Amino acid sequence: MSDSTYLLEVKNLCRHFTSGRGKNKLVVKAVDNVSFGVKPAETFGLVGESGCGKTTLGRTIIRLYDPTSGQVFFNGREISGKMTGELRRYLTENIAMIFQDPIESLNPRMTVEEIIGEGLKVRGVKDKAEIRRRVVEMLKKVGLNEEHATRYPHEFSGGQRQRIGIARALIVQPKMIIADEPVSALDVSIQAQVINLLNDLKEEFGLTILFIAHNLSVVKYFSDRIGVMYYGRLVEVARGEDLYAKPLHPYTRALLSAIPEPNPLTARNKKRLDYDPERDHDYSREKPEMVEIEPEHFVYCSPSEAARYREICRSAVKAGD
Amino acid sequence: MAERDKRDVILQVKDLNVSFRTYGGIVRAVRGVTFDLRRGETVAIVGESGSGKSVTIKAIMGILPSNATIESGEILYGGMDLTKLTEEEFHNIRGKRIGLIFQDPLSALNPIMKVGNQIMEALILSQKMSKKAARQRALELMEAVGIPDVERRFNQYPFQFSGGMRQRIVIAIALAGDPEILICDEPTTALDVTVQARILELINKIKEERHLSVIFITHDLGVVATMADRVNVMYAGKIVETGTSEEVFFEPAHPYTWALLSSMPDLETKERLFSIPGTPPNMISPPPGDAFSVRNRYALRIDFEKEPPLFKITDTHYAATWLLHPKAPRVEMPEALKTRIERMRRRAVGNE
Amino acid sequence: MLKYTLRRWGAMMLTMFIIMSLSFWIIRLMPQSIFENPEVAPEIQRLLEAEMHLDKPMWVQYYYFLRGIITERDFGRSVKLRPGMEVFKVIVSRIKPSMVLNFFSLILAIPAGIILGTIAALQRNKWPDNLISFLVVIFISVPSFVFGAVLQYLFTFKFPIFPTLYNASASSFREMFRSLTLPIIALALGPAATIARYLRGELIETLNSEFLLLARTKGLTRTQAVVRHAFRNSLVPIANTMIPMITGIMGGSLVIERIFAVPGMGGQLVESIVVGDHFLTVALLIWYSAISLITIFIVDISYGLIDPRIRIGGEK
Amino acid sequence: MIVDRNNLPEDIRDLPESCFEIVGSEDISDEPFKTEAIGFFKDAIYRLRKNKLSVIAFWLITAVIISAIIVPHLTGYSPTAQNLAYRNLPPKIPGLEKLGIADGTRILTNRPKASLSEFPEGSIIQIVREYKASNVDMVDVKVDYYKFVGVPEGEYHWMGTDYLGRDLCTRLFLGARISLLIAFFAVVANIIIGVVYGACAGYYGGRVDMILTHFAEILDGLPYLVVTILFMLLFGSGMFSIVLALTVTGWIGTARLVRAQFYRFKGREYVLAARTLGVRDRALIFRHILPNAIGPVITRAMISIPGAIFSESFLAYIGLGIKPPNPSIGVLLSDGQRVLLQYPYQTVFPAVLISVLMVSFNLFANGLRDALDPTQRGEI
Amino acid sequence: MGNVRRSVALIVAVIMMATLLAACGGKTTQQEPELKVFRTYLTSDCPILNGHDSVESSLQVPHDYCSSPLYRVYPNEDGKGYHYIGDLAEGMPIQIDEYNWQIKIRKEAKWHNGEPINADTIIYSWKMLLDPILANQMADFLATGSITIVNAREYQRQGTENTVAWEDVGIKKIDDYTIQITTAYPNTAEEVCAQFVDRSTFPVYQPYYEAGMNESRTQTTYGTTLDEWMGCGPYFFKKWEFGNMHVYEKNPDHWLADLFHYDRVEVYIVPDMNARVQMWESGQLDYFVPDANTIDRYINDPRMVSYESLGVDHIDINCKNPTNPISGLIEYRKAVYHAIDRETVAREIYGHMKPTGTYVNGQAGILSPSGLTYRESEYGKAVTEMVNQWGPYGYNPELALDYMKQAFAKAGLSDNDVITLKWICEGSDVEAKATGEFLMEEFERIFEGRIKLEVISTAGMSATQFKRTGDDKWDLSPNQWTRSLSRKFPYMCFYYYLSTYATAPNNYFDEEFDAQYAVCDAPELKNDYDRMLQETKKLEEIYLEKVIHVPTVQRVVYEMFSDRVKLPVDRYIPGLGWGTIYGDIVK
Repeated sequence: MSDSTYLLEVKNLCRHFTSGRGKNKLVVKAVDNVSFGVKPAETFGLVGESGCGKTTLGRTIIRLYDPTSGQVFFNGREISGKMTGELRRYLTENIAMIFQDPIESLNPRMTVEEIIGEGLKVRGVKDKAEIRRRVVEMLKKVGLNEEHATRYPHEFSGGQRQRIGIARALIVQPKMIIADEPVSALDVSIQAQVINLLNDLKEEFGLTILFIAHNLSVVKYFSDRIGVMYYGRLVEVARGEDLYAKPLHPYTRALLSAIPEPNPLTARNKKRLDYDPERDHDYSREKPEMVEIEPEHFVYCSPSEAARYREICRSAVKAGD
Repeated sequence: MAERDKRDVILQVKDLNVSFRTYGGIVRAVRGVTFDLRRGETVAIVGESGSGKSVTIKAIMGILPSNATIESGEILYGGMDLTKLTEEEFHNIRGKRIGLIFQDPLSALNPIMKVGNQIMEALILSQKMSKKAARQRALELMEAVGIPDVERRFNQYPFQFSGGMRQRIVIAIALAGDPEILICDEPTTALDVTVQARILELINKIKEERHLSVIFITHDLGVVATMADRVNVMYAGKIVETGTSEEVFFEPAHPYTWALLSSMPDLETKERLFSIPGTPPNMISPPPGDAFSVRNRYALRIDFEKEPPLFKITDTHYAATWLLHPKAPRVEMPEALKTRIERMRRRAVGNE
Repeated sequence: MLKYTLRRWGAMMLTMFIIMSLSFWIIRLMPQSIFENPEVAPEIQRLLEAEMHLDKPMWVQYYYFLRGIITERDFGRSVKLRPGMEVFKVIVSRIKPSMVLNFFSLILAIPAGIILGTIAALQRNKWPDNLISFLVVIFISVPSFVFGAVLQYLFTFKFPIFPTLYNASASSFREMFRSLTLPIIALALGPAATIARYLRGELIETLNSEFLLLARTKGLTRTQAVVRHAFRNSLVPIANTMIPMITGIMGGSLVIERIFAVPGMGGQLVESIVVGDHFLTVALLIWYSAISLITIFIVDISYGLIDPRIRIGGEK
Repeated sequence: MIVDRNNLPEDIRDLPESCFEIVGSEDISDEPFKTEAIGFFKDAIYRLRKNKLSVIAFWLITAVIISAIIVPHLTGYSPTAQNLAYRNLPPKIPGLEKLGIADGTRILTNRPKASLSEFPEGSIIQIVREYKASNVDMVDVKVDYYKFVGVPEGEYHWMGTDYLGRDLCTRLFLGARISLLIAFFAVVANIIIGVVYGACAGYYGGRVDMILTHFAEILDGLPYLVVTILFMLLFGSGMFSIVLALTVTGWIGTARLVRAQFYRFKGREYVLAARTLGVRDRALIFRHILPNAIGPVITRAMISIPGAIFSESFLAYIGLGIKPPNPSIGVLLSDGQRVLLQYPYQTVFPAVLISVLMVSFNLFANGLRDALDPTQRGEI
Repeated sequence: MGNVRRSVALIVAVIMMATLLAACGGKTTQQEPELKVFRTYLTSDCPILNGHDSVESSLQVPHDYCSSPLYRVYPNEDGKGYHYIGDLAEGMPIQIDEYNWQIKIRKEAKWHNGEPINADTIIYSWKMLLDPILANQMADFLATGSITIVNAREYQRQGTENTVAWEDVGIKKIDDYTIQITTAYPNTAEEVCAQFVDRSTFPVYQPYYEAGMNESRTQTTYGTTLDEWMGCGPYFFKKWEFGNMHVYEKNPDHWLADLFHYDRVEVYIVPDMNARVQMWESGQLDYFVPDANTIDRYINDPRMVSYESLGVDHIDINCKNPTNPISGLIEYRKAVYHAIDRETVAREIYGHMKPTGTYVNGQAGILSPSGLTYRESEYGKAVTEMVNQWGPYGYNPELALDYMKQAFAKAGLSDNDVITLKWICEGSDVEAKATGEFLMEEFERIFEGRIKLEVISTAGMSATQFKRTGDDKWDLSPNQWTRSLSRKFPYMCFYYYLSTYATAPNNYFDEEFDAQYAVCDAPELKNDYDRMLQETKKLEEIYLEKVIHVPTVQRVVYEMFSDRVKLPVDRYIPGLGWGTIYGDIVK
């Protein structure tokens, strides 16, 4: 059963891709036994390198992919079961998605109005004027204006397109947004625009956001809690500050250490940590699992590692004192 | 500029103007870029996509696409003006004197050729090495750029390598001709953070070992801070601010630099981000005056009329903004940026 | 690579089998009887039919048909075009000129197309490109039988440089080849143009690719870069045009053969269909299918050779 | 330009104070667009129009189509009206005839010199060659063939007449009409089948795709010309069966292309986005994937139109053409090829027309391909 | 891998160079310039060299040159007629009694491999030709040609029944070099000779014939390749490049070698008319037959010679088309008969052929003792006269319309009804197709819109086969059947339209017609030529009255010989033609 404190709860979710047959069968465990929960009005950041499965995870939740096993609950209702029309409706009414590539994610053959209004149409809004009104309203919210509604995506710059993408997701007033790398394809000067906009909208609509990105700084800035993924697994989940202050899993530490700091005085002397699962873990005797080291700070580790991590936390607290 | 410095300059770009013919009209991609590269230093060029930084280095390498023309300017290297060289003459420079590392290592490597051969090729064809010697050298290079198990890797194809490894191959190729200048065109943009860190380390290491001069192009200020001795900030085909890393990061003078520095959150950012409104200008008809003026909340009236000159702030620090004019009102950098710089300074001190 | 090859081979054999079956059924369903001889007494007719298993149900015929082909290359005997002759022999007797014609057309078309396409791509939008593009369009658009007839008129009649007809009894290969020059040219023009057109497009794309830039920044000259990098890469998609091209050449040869009196397979196929020589038709159909399948096979394999991603990917 | 703040050049130093007023505002919104809103197809057309060759090709095609519609009515001859007395007349065009081109003359070969006196008065223009054969004086003589057979003054056949004395110009354009119709129907049929087939294979993927693809592959292994011939035999000649025959294997290429396009586009983020919005399969296929995937399909259709005309002419050549008395370009070409030596114009005109059509369709298709290529969007 | 690529590139380069060299290489010098070479052509190659089972007339060419019949026709000294000479036979046949003839085989006769030819060889060949199981298509030529051999036909047609033994057939070996033939009717020596000039009666080489035989002895591969065929004629069959050319070279040891003057004969297979014209025009051929499209070019050429052929083109009428309500009516047939403008069809569409409203061809009877053809006789003329009374060659639009109206009335159709007639012709038959197109307009006009003609080409099968696929598939079909025996017995033209003929090309049969044919065919008339003509006239009248089918065009053969060929005769001789094979090459 699901925990009522979570709006979205993912339990032991797996998504495997298989290719080939028989002896050639190749299984890629894109998402492997991942569990976490997102509280209402919370932003949950998911961070990891390309290919770690974070995008697959997002897409599996919103059922672009069918889960191989495991469950996903939304508002207490399982949304990972058999796909029915009713479930599809439930999903689309509650969860919307923002995509990474501002060029790729808008249909070049449709006007902005058509793109944004499509969600309404699917929901059975037939009145053209009504659609128009709401599209314009949404456009204004994302900083565009009425005149933009009749335009085609190619006329817009990257940032504008991403804002259109956001408008498309929000027009159906979902409870939750899955934002899949919404800023990583944007220019530096535009990223801030979009992040600020998302932040504003989050406030305004009281949105719950699953924020997927590879840039730890952005995730940290934007999210309340962060999950770190490594090769299909969630290795650490913590509140943003905790994660930054007390990274426990060696991969999280490596990730943090690799972020180039925009500070010429420190950047060069920065000590980079390497992560090598073979070297850093010994799981031959003990099986790792998600362990809550501190309140709301989970790490994927074996019992002995857990003990060590607890120790680190304690000493950190002491040092902080 | 000091005399000593001048002697050390090995590459000088002077008032470079490059434009493209396109369907829509003439795109003025680079408009009067001037900078120099000194021996053993790393110069970074920072800017968004479309700011003209890649075009600048393509002009230096002589690999501009056919619809581009160098309108004016000079690129002085070793007593030659590279803009005037014939294709023939350029062969003696490309690869041998100047190496280039690309942004996307996947598309930069020939997908159907063994990586070893791709490295060897340059050695054999342009340096007339024997096949055996070239192979030996290629293996050394691969080792030098940190590729394990070189003998096996030598005979593999690009698609069998990970992104970081591919970039190492590209670096090895760039080093094959033993150049004195290495140009890196966003070499880590397509890579993951951890891999990026390693590649940056590698480039720095190679630079030290081989006494290379590096031109480093990126849009990531974090990378700039890691790599650059001096920084040129480009916007709309112009260098709007230039200075040493410390100067640009701690005493930025141009509003665009301010915006850049403060628009990205770092791990400690909590305050609302400083965002640059609007969109970059259309380079077919760049706005008169300061191209940044329309997006600049500190824009002066003259910004819309007249291009600002590069005001000298210190011997090494220049910025093209009318705000530096004595008559201009004194404008402080945004509060958010101030706190961030303050924090950075503290951190630096703390680290020491 | 071996596994990849074997898999392709297996797929080809399966397709071949299905094609054999298909052609058998199609032909047998045609509204024509196999024998057409009013003078023959009915019981003799039955005797003859029994010998060819034609008196048995279709499925049994089908069995004999397949067994014959697979075990002893027995496609039956021709009944109309070469009465009594084994179909297999008929085909063998016709292979040589057809193969010479088709093979050399291909041999001529591929390098010619490649050269033209390369020149056009390198001289993009300059006059050589325009000239080549113009020729390419002409070659693609005019049917080969018109070319054949015009070439014959020009070079054997107006300016008698070549013999009018194929000279099968020539004393030397050279002499025979000379008599095939015109049909070869007539057949090669279209495919050469097709290749040139594709190659031009591909090369232009490759010339703009980043790895070509890298090649040049390595210090390769433009020519070196093009030859070593652009070329082979452009060949990958070109291989795709080979399949329709080969069937195109074979199709064209069926008309050209007639004009130049080349006793090849093409003419035989049309004749056999027209007079209803079923065994021959089926065999020729199979033969033609085999050629195109083998082409597809070769193209697939050469993909593997050219592109390691396929070759090595196939091993995984 | 580098200036020292402490030592400014005059023109800069002396700028009026008013220049240095801050006018930038906190609230900078996106610039409104200066240009008209351009839809994708409008944009494509715009880019198409930039390509001069394509425009010329387009007008040529249009011209041929219009000619095919109206010329048979303009010539004053019925395409089937015969006049056996005026068979195989050479072309004669008013105006041009004075220049010596298309003047209705013909060289009659192998005539005994003695027979010249029997030629109609004024029909002999020039004796081209005199020689002896079997001890008889022979001549090749250039005659005004219209006078020779007694065509009344003022009657013109622009492209001459055929073996039944039918006006070739009328027939050629009627033939063009029929050929274009055949090509059009064949291509439309191919596109429809190909798109549906390819869309199914590409969109649903997996097992469906595997089965469909294998089936297409097998069909493709059969040489298309042979299959076409077999079908023609099965269904007899005529427009319908030609179209059918051209469709048997013709759709495979389109299907393959559409399948590849679907594979390419179905994973596109905007398709995924539409899926997350709950858009149904049908709308996904027809609103999101197909319009984007259709560019190469249209291009292919354009290229396959001349291909179909080409195949039709091949079928005609081996006697499987359209039913008489209607001509098609292919029928005219194959009729013409038979008498290429005697009446070359009977081949030349259809050959020129088919070439013009093919060239135009090819060039137009090239232009279309470039114009419809989404990567070139906005590159104006 | 690199090496492979390089070597492939090398090979390609070499091949291209070779192509270039070969293409640029000039003409090779003509070898052996003194040889007398006769260059002729066939439009399609002989499918097989076994004369027994192939109806293709192209077989006659290699047989005439490379094989020897019992008798040959040879031009007379004066060049105005011909006589028979023995080839394999020694002298003319010897008459034993009224019905029996003996033929002596030349002692020196031998195969090209040196093996002797004797009576056994000939008898074996004929036995095989008549073999009931082999069911050879040409068997009739031996059984019932100009003479009828006793029981031959019965033996051949018996199938597996074994009712007639070979011993009963009128072919007997007397000694190693003598064969006796028993005929059903009294004959002349010429008639006996005439029987043995056709390719089907040429000897076959037993070892190969047997070796090629299949188990059930239903088929032999004899003659499918040169290796499975043996010649014995004045020329060696040197080369057979199938579909491309034949080369025959003179056999100096042949017993008739003196009669043949060419050193070498080259037969090109040229299916394409344009190629033929080009070869003729550029002097690569010594012999050329223009077609309807090319005839205009040569019609006034003095080298052109012509003669009426045995063939009369006609239109078969389907009388049993269930979808055509008037198909069974005689008025309909008459209407069609009178609606054809034969002059235009023959002259313009067929190209300088002769129109005809009657069926017996112009050569019929030419080999009769009097040399008088039926058409030239008073009887034939009378029929022609009758036809011309209707209109030129029977063409009379008013009459046609009248008949058609009657037919419509009889079938209960109104004047507004339209009947579509299907005109069936082979796609390759250009003239038939053009005639169809021509009649399409004509019928529309003559029948005032009542009749529409639809031209259907039966590509993929012969028109005969097509018609057999169903009576509802066709109405009219142009056709041409020739029976060479009509040269002697004019009435035999009608042979194919008897109800007794198994695969009659049309499906209208008439008892009166059958009966009259039997009258003509009576043995006693064979020796009473005048009566035969008289009865033939009656037969033709019935034919026209009932409109068994519709004659249209009397084919004329146009031929040309190059100046370098000297022919043994100076005019066309029926039964011999131009004696081409005895010609000579002059400078």
